[in-house]
Amino acid sequence: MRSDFPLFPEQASTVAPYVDALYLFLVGITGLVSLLIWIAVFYFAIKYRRRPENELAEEIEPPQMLEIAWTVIPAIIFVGIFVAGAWVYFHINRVPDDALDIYATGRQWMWKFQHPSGQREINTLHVPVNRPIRITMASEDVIHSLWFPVFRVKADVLPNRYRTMWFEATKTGRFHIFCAEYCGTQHSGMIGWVEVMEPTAYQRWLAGGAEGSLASQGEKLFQKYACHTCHTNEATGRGPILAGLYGKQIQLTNNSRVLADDNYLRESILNPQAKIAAGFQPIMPTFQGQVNEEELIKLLAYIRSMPAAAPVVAPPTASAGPAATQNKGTVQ
Amino acid sequence: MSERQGVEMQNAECKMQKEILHSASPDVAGPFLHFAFCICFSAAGAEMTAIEPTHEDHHAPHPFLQHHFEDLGQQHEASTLGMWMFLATEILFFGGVLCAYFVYRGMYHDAWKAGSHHQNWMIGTGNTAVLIGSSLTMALAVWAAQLGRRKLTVIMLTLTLILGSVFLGVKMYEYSEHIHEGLFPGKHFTFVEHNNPALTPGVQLYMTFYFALTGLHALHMVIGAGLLIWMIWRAWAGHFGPEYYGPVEVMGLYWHFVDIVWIFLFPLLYLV
Amino acid sequence: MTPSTLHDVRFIEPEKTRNYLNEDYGVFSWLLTKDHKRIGILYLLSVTLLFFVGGFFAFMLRLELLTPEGDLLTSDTYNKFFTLHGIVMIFFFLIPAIPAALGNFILPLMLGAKDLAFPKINLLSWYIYMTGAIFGIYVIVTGGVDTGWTFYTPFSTQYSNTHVFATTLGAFITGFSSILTGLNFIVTIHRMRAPGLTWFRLPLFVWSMYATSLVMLLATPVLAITLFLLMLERTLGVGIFDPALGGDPVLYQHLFWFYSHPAVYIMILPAMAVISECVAAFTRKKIFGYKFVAFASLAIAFLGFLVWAHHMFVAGISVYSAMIFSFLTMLVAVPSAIKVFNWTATMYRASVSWQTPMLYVMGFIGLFTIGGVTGLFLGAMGVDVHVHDSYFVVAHFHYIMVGGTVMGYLAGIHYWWPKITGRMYPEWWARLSALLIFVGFNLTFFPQFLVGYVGMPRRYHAYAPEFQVLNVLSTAGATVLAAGYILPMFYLFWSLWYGRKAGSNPWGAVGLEWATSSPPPKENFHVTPVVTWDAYDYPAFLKAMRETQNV
Amino acid sequence: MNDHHGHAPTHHVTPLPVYFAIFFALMILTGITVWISRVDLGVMNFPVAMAVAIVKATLVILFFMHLIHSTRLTWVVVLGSFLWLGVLFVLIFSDYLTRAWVMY
Ligand code: HEA
Ligand code: HEA
Ligand code: HEC
Ligand code: CUA
Ligand SMILES: [Cu+2]
Repeated sequence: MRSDFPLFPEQASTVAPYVDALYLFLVGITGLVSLLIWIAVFYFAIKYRRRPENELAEEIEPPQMLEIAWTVIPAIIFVGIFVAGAWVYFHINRVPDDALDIYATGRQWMWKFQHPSGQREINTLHVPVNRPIRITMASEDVIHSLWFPVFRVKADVLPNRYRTMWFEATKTGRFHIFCAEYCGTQHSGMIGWVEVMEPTAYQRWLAGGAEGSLASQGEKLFQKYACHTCHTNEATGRGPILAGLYGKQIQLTNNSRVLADDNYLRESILNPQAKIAAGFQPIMPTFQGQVNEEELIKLLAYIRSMPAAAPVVAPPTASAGPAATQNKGTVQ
Repeated sequence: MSERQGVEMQNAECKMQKEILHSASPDVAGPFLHFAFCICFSAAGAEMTAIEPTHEDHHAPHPFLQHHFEDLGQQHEASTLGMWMFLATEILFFGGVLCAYFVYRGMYHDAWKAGSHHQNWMIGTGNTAVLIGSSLTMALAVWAAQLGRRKLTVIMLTLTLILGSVFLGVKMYEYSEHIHEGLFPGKHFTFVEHNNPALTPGVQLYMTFYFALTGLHALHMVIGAGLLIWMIWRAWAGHFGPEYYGPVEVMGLYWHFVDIVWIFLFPLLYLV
Repeated sequence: MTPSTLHDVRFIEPEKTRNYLNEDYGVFSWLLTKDHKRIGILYLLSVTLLFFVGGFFAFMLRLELLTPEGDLLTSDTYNKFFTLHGIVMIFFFLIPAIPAALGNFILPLMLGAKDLAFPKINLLSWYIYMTGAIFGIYVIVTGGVDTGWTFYTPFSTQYSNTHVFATTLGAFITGFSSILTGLNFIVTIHRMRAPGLTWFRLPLFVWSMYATSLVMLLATPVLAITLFLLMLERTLGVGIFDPALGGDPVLYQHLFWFYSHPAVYIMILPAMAVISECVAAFTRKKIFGYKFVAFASLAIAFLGFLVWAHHMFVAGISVYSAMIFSFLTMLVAVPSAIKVFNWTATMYRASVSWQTPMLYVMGFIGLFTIGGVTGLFLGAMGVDVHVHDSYFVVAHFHYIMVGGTVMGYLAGIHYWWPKITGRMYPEWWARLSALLIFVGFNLTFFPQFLVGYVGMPRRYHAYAPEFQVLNVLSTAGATVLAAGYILPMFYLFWSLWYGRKAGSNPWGAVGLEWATSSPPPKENFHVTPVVTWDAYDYPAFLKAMRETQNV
Repeated sequence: MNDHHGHAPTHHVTPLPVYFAIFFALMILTGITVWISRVDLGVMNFPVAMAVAIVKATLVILFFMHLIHSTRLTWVVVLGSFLWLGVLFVLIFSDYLTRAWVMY
């Protein structure tokens, strides 16, 4: 048996202190109240134990005030707990604007990570310290859940849908990654390590052998799958111009509008018939089954990276819409 | 074995036979699930409609008063309340699928429109009228039973049964058409075919909900028809009168409820 | 049927030899019985059997977790075992345990009724339950199922190749048994109360059962339809919840938890019902704040329906929706708090007897409080993001379900044992097992809070080595706990023959169930009781008792 | 209290014309739903169809199922079960309708 074992996880992210503070606050307050209850129970049980002289209990009229007090006071405490919990939750979900993008794909039973510069890795994730990281993720099969205990963050990874989570590591070192949602036989083997590095070390690590950035790999795929035959940079193309599309509001044929976020792009590629951009025919073929999750990520990286500048005649789709909401964390 | 025990055993056996007789519920047999459903529902119906002629009764003023009730009023109220409660569970049962239906309707709005074009709204309208008609005859049956008009009760119940069967027959016809067109969900019904505009994933979901909802509804109709046959028999045998008509009333509650479900399904599935 | 006076109803002890147990003989007199008491016993036997089946799986889980490596069981076996453990314990043990076994027996007695409103439905519900359980057993025997008790899609519909269909069908079928039980109870409570038994004279047991029944009635159909859709999806290959075919797996979770969160109150409310009875009986006092406790039950039943998505804070629901659910989660804790405070206050200036049921009551209050307040941790979203699907959650629900409900169940069994069988259990042995259970329980599950917060995920067959110490403690505790649970099997069985004869009211408790002989006669009462007193009216009762004895 | 003891079911007998009137109302409403679905009301089509269905269901419950002459308890059961259904719908849609909201 090991003699050294942790009773508390390391704090290695900016949100961890908040979570721990909330946790300890809860331990304190509920511990206190619980303790009072146990003491009362034992004290009464002993003091008023049945003896010949108290065979018959004393009847006392319950004071109404007392009932109201122990209804209202816990209610106030509980609502306080809610507020604190919601505040921390908000913090956990609100992605900072300058976050570094990393992509994760879950599958039975491994984690695959892709860095914008093109590095791929499996079951290990290298990240720089003191830099907000946003992870965009999807699953190739069942639901998984990406958990970094030392960062106190976790999010379910869903098939066919992108979700994001973020953290900012505050300590260098090597920490656990777990899959927290049951996903089949090797669920407990779907684990890995996150390596938090100094920024310089991270840069060095990145420099080591990638096949070009994600966007440039995506550009190759764009050629390979012949997307460019329809999606040209001219308004006369058969498909909409994709440059500058990301983050815009898109007008659809059925009169509604959608935000062109990751999930929309994903759907447009895998299931183009679902939402048809106004002014176009539903001729785009599906790429379901041809493009896998990782390639999809590359394509998206490429589409996101397309400069918005070139064509002045914006596609009829991308007319209005607020300034790019690109970096605001969308609620997924 | 003592003599008393022997008698006791005989009693038990005799009771068992009666029990079996009484629990035999007039349902249409079917695949297992269907069967389980039927047992569950019609036996529940049997209890609430309180069929058991009392045998171990010491103070029975009425042949259909069960021994653990004080009087017919209590028994009547217990069985109607029981049926209303049961319908409450039914509301949530259908509510669950409907909720899923609404979620996907929101997601696949266009597909839902496309899907509903597979339905023939004229047949649907006709069938709705048939079902509302059966509700009327059911209500009239209760009315007749309340007034103790035996023949009229039987006639009205029979009409209800006939109209219900017509509804089911038409539904059958619609199903066979859909199956013919390859719209019945199954393994062939896959995502890959989605470039067929008639069968995009959304339309597939629509058809799935169509069959799930109408199938569950039809199942309830079948059970209702079983209960009706039995009610007709009881009405024929002259069990009901102003004093005691609870079973018909409870039967009516069930039948009207099934009608209400259809009132919602019709616009949701045919007239999206 | 002449109504009797307060006097003779409560103190009459007719030396009748005939009772519901010896009225009829033979297997069929049991299998075809419509007597709620016998049906209660059928349930008692079946749920207890399934508790040990579930306990066996738990024990194997703990043995596997003794070491970090997955050495005792293969990962597939482990996955099947925790799934079967969860399914058996929840669907086949805990949900029917108190309502269908003890509730069935006691409720009509408490109401002064001859039976439940629909005796045949009552029997039917047991058969439905058994049919479901047979599917469960079939699955266990033929190779198991590995989805977790929550059956999350798309794993359960597309990826698992175990017996998902048979299992969900089993759960689906059992669902109808709890619907029918709930329906029966509600109608009985509304329509079959003895003359004079007004709502505010009802024992709190009845209030709590009423609330439980409401939940059973209104939540279970949604589970039924959800499992129905799941089975449909699995057999026909359609995409209702499968994202690859256009469905939304999160919708499955919504529908599942719409049932399963209220279901946790199906599990705890009956235990609270037992606790209220026992607290009153063993302190000889009216429950402090009777009306508050009564309405707290209804409040739990209602509010319990509004909080389900607190199981889904990290599952991909909208942040705004999560806030609503978190807020409502805090509200549902208030009525539980009210109950705990009132039980504790009842002991103030009481006459506390240390008999076994009271020991369980004290255990319940302590452990339920821990389980409940850790529920607040989980309801606070910021903490839940970290501890969701970790052993912290496992510890939370075992504290409530084992520390709370199973303790309540045992309290109830001991409390009503003399009524059910006419014999007393051996007090000393019972106290010993209560102690073993309390100690073993805490040793098993307290370490799990710690290991969960440190970061051990649940449903893990093998785990990181630094979690080992706490897991060893937990396994050790489970051994003690097992001993504590096996012991009552022996002494209760023993007491059937050698236990002291109980008499109609061994505890000197108020309540109509104690106003008839033990075991009760076939139709419960020798004379129809007319109620003229409030629940737990101990002062009047004891005074009257003294008088009768003096006469 | 025991409001049930000692009386046989002397229930209200609804006069026949009421039944027929309700029947015709239901038929007409069915016609209206079908007609509405043929004309384009834009986003209003669906709410109108549902409103008509709700009216029809209400009529059936009140008159065919005799709710209008039933005890308070029955009213509570009926309204209660729709309330619960409402809880299911409202809270599930509280998720789906706010998912796309952007967080600042
Ligand atoms: C009987 C069963 C039962 C009961 C009664 C409860 C009761 C509660 N549960 Fe629990 N719960 C489960 C069984 C139960 N739970 C199960 C089985 C799971 C896991 C399912 C799975 O994923 O497999 C679960 C999971 C679970 C989660 C999800 C965790 C996750 O997966 O991330 C949450 C989150 O909010 C939660 C919260 C609560 C709350 C707030 C209560 C409240 O009702 C508790 C209220 C009680 C009290 C609060 C104690 C009494 C109060 C006092 C003594 C007052 C004193 C305190 C103060 C004033 C501070 N539970
Ligand atoms: C009523 C509900 C209930 C009850 C009573 C219990 C009782 C126990 N549970 Fe259970 N548990 C659940 C409901 C319950 N559990 C649920 C719902 C889950 C989640 C499942 C899922 O994730 O899907 C779970 C999961 C769960 C896990 C987590 C598994 C994982 O996530 O990997 C563990 C681990 O320790 C555990 C342990 C125990 C123990 C030690 C007991 C003990 O209290 C049991 C003690 C009883 C005995 C030990 C029986 C005594 C008899 C014998 C020992 C004889 C057997 C014969 C031989 C050994 C030959 N349970
Ligand atoms: C046969 C021509 C064709 C090909 C090949 C094609 N597309 Fe399209 N694409 C279209 C048309 C037409 C539309 C607009 C109609 C619609 O929304 O489906 C479109 C829409 C889109 C949109 C949504 C844009 C918007 O404004 O709504 C994206 C993103 C997209 N395509 C990406 C791709 C990618 C990536 C590929 C290659 C893997 C690809 N397309 C290949 C024709 C094509
Ligand atoms: Cu992936 Cu668990
Ligand atoms: Cu919950």
